[in-house]
Amino acid sequence: MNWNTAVYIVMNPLFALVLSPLVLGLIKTVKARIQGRPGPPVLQQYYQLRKLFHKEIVYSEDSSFIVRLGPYLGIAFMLTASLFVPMVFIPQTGWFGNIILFFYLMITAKFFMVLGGLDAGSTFGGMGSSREMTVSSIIEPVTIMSCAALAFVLKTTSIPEMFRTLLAGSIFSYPTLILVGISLFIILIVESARVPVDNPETHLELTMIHEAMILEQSGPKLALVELASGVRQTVLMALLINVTFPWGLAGLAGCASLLLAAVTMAVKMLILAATVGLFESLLAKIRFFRLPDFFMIALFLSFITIVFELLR
Amino acid sequence: MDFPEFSSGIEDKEAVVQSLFWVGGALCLVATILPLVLLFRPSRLLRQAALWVLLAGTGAISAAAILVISRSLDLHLTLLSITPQLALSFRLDKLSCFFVVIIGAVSFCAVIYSMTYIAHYKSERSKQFLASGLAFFILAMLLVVASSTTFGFLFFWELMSLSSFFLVMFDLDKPETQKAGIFYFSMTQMGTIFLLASFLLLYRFTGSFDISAASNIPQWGKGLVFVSLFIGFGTKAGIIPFHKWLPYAHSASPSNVSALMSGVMLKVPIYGLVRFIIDVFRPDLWWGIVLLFFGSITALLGIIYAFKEHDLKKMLAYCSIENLGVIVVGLGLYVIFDFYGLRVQADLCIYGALFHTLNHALFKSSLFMTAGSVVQATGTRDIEQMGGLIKRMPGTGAIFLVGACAIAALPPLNGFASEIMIFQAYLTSFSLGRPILEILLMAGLAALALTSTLAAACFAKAFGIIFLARPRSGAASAAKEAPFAQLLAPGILAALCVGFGVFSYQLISNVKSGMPLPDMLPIGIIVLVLTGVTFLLLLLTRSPVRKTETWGCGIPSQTGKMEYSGDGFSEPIVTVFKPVFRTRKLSTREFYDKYNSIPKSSSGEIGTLKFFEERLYVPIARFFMKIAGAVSNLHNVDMDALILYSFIAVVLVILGVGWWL
Amino acid sequence: MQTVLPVVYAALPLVLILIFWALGRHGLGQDNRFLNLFVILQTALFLVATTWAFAAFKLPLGFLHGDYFYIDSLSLYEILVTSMVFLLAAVYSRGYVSSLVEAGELDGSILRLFYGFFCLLEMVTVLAFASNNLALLWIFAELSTLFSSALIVTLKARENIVAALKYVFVASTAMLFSFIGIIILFAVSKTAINGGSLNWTSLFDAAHNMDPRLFFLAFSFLFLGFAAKAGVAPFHTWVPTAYIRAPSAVAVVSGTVLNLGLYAVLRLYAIGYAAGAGINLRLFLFIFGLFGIAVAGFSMLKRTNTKKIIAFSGVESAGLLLIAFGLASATALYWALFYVLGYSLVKSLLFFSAGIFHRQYQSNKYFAARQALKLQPLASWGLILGSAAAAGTPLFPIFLAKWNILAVLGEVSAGMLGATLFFLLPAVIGLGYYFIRLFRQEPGGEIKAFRTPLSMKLPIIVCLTSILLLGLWVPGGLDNTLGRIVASLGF
Amino acid sequence: MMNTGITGDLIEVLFVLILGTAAFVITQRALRSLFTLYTIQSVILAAIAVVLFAEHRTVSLLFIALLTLVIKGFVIPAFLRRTLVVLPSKRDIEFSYLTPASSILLSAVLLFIVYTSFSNVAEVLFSDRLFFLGGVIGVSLALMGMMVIFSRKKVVSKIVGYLTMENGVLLFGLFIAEMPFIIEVLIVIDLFMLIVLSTIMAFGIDSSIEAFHKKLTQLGMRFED
Repeated sequence: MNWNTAVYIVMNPLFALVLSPLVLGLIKTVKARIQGRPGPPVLQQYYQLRKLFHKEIVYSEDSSFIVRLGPYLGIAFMLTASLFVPMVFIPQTGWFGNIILFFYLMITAKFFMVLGGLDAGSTFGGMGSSREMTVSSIIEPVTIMSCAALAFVLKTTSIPEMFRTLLAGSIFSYPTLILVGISLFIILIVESARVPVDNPETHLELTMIHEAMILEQSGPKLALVELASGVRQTVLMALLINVTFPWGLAGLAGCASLLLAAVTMAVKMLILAATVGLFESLLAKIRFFRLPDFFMIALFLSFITIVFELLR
Repeated sequence: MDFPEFSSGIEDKEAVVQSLFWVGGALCLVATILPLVLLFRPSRLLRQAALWVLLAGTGAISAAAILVISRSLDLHLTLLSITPQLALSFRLDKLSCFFVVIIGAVSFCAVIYSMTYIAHYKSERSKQFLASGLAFFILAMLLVVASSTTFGFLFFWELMSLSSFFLVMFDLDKPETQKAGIFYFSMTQMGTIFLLASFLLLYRFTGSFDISAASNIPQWGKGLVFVSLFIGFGTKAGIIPFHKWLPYAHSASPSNVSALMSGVMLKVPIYGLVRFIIDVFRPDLWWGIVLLFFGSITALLGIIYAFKEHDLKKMLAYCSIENLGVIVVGLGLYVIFDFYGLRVQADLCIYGALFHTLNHALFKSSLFMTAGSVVQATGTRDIEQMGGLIKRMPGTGAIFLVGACAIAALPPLNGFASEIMIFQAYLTSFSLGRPILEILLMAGLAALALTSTLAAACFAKAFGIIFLARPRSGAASAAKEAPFAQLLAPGILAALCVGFGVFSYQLISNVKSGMPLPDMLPIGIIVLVLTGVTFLLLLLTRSPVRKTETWGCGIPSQTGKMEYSGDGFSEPIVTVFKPVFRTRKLSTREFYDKYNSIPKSSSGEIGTLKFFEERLYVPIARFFMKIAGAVSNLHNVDMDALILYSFIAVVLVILGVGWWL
Repeated sequence: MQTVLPVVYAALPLVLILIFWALGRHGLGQDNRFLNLFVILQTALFLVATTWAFAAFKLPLGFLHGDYFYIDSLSLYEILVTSMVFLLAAVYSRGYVSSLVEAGELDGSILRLFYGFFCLLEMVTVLAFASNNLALLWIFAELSTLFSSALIVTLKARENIVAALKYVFVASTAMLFSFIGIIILFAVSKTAINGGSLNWTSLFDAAHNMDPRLFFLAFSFLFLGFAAKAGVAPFHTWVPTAYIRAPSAVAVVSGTVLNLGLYAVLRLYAIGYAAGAGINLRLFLFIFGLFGIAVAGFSMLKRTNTKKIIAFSGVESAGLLLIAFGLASATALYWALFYVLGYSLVKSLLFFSAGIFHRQYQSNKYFAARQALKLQPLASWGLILGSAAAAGTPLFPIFLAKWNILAVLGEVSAGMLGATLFFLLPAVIGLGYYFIRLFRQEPGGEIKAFRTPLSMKLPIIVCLTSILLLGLWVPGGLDNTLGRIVASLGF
Repeated sequence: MMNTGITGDLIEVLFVLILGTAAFVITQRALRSLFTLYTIQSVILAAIAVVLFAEHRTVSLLFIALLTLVIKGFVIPAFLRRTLVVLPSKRDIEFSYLTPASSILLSAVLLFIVYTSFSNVAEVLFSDRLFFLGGVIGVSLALMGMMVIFSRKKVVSKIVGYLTMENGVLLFGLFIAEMPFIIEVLIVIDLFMLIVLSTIMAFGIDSSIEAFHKKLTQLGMRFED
């Protein structure tokens, strides 16, 4: 393992970790502004985390080691997954980056969250877990199809390779990527539990999915869970950004270029976050059982991409 | 037996393998007979001795097979020539030994498991039968895959079917056994008939019973043999629509047997498919498409059915159907890619399918064993009656969790390690250049993706409902941890699941280098390190910990009844897949008067439509029974009619002969 | 030395009949164990003589100038099978008939008659196999109908009379057509042999001079009767009724009568094949064989009576054997003959076990058999393994035979193979379906176990052991004999 | 050679008579007349044998005629009549599957079928047309006997049907080939035993077991002796 990789391994997750509360905060702010409220400060999420880290942990008497272990595993798998999407620069070695493994690592993180939701025996947790699993099951074909579309367009299954290819060309050489981009955007919405799929703001029984599932988590454990969701969102956003607009990504690691790339990425990320916030504000929550229709759009687009690519 | 140094010549190794193989087989046979020796005075000692002998036997055979694989040997052995053409001959090459290892290793663990599991049956005599039947079943399976002739293959295949049939019928007291038995027997026999047909067709074209002799066959014959083989093997492997026996049989049989049936016996038809379709023949494109199509359907429907099931063992059985579907998808893709010369993808698929075969054997038998312990501890198979078991059976629960993660294809465990190979092949199929076929492949890909996350959902539910939260019944709260042997056996398998997952890249590279696969080892290390680091960091916060009741919206003391149930958990997905779970409503009303205005009685029933059973199996069975009824009625007559039959036959013969002359 | 055979085969039973007659109605004449001893003696002597003939004599043997009696390998093989089955049945009767007498189902005064017919049946069956003359064979076959129906009537029930009458009428009306066939064959033989002949040997030697068309005509008439004896559909109708009414020991020995019919068909087919009528005859046999398998298979799906399902299994194997004969191949014939041996043992095993069940439950219906595995373990396993064997499971001889016969069939015609397999399936499933239901009965209350005497267990054990042996090992002597038979029939 | 001359005409007349008796056997309801018809049929058969003897001078034909006359003309009918004593009903009025009229029609069809079936091999198998006709009538007679068996209810009438079949076979034998005499004898003996047995059993059908045994005693037949 050379220094390039070492830097990457440390830096990429850290970048996601640090940036994710900001992204979350920005989305909230954007939404608040559109609703005509001042909204919380952009940095509110950081305060939130600090507060949580100082609170006590409350466990249910009925819970087992699962609920205790879940958050660790969740964040660990999430951060591992974040290694797969270069956010600042593209490393040279290639043992990570497989797009399928990337998505499955995220599922693994989710799997332990779901078990955590079931552990306490609370009805809320059960309901949240059940819905989370449902949504993630039916979005999976879309996800894999988008992966396939990416692979078909860029002729590789490694995410860093994809980015490298993209950097070498221009968006005009891969027009179909716009379609994939829309798919990825939908996946992003779904995976980060946003309107119209989920409503992160409420704990109402009718709408809640993700938030209900983590209801029994508390204190630092909740912070870990929140962080993990944040990282998930950030990483997916990074993927979307780099697929549709990779420029600014550093090909090689040098101190200056790294800094530049990091800033560029952060800016792009914030723009996307604002878009997400806007998007969320424009749409109403979809009924739970209408979700498959919504996902079908993404599936269709990925499929169209593949067909396009095949006929080209 | 003395072991010559492995460094010596190849002949010595062959001799070692040979003697290990024979000794192992003989030990299994001894283990079959031993418990039955004193049938009328059953002795525990003999039974345990038999199990130890069986353990040694499976161990020896596995060792032989591993030796063959590691040294790339190719041995031909003959046990017995009934006549010169009908020999029970064996061929130990890499492929067959791969399956021998699977069977041997899983059986090894199953035998360990049985040591204490068998003890919970009441009747002494039935315990002896179970031990003996187990040994015979294992021996038969081992010899099927080792057979080098179609004759031997079918010979041991039938023995395998028969012995497993007896094992399924073992719990004769249970009413559902009859249904399971009838389904299993009929379907198995149907499968055997198709296999028989294809073997005999092969003989017609090649004039030989040798498996590897099937080279120059006319095209139509090849197709016919393929279809017949596919139905034959598909029936045994539980390929939808030939799957219906599987959930019944697996849930009715003792758990050590279901572990073997699901973990191992289902792999035997896979061996057959691989051997015949890929090793012996040069497959056509449409074979691949057929395999892919049925594999995808099987995988998807299998897991959807599994998800709805709340009988623990039935759920696992449906899940086996799903996994077998995945394996068949791999084989189908291999055929397609191989046909178009995409070497890398083809290799990915075939090795992926084989690896998944191994992996499924490991995690599924581990799951069945732990499930068996759970069923034994709670006395029910209904997961709605369970709950909270992880605190009562922590070992079992932990092992089940590993198995569940593996089967849910979560990295870095082995289930994912093999599924990714197939995904990888799908995703890199862009160089195929056949748009229509490609679109078909993408449909398959979507189905496979759905399958694998549904599996995750399914096992999240299974683990959550069985082991987490509060007990939902008295039996569950009184459950006790299983004895050591029943933890050891699935524990070994679970450890292998982790090992084969984390070291999958290294393992595969050993067999075939240059596969475009991710290395799971660093992933595993990173996850471990990150977990550790987070754990340590969190320790630093030194947050106080408090234990309290689960929040229940203000309800003071919640009971197990208020928890989210298994059916509740699966409800959303069931709703999404409404077309699959069609409900059947039956209502009948009777009236006193002919104008249907004064109701007399009415009855109604709503249930899930068991589509394949009610729309496919039952109509066919009914059709056959109708014919059978008609034919039987022809016999329930007086003498006049019998003479009339003879008379008609005589007149017809006279007519026919006159016409012929 | 050779004269020992006619002495044993023909004189011994007649002497026994005289002894029985002399014993009178009282005392020893009503003592089952005493009478049974004689029968065991006779059947054992038959078996010893036959085995000895195999070992010591150079076949073929001719008696009365070889015109009327003539024993070659095939005959001796069939005689061996027959006498084996009879010996087993005789031993079995020792306990079985006692139990019948105790239960009042068999009158003590009829015992002498019963055993007398038993001995006579063995005599005529063996003599039929030993006949060189077709007409003589016909007579003995008729007599065997007579004696076995007489054995059926010995049980005191009206249904037995009905069953016996069905047997007599179905079999003998068909046999009359056989006689027409004999007449035609005689006429045909006149074209080839000076003065005509009905001797197997002469017919076989002169076969190539016969007109194949005429032989076909003769064969088709001859077939009708022997098909009825062999239980070939649609002349099989007497088989199920006769078998369920007959006492198990009688049902077992009636099985040899089925072999008799098949034996005659085989001989005739061999001649026809030599005469060049092979193709026509093959079609003929295929049609009847397939029809038989189909009828039997579908009938087996709906059975509720143990003995009846065994009977239909016999009909099914008759169909399969016809197909095997029709193949006219050395391999198929070899295994068909092997099948005859194996199936005789399997069927005996099944009937012996069913007999114990009948003594236990006083019924042959499956739903009567409660707690069977507990009360009668040996008979239960006899039925289980026997039905597995009959269904053609490996480890048992029928699997080997079926495999080979079907392999040859596949070579001849793939379509025919498919059709046969299709119709074999319901038969196998029928067996399984029946026995699964039988052994999965609700246990019910306490049932008094029938104490099975050793004499009833012994034949079951012998049958089981021998079929397990034959399933894995074709003894050298058997292999030789079968090979010789096949060669002697000209295939 | 026999088509000309008186023997040929005579035989043709006898054929017609045989067919006539067969038709009556099919339709006759009174058991006693049924037996008489059978006797007549057997006597005609013997007559045919005698006529053939007159032409061919084969001694075995004479023996056959004699045997037929004795066994079928006297012994069997006598035995049957004796059984009639103990039968509760002396008439067999039920018919199954076929009414008498349709039976007659069917017989005609059968005759035609057998005729066409055999016509292909007639030249080879039969020495001339008359013999061919005899053979055809023989087989048809056998089939008609079978019709009697399945269309009549009483076992006794079934036995007559069987006997008719046997006559048909014999007729066929007379016209196709000269059989070794010993065989004929054996067949007749067999026939006799078969008839005795089935007659004995026939009583069992209509009565209880005790009554059956009693009736057997009346007839002087007991199983025991």
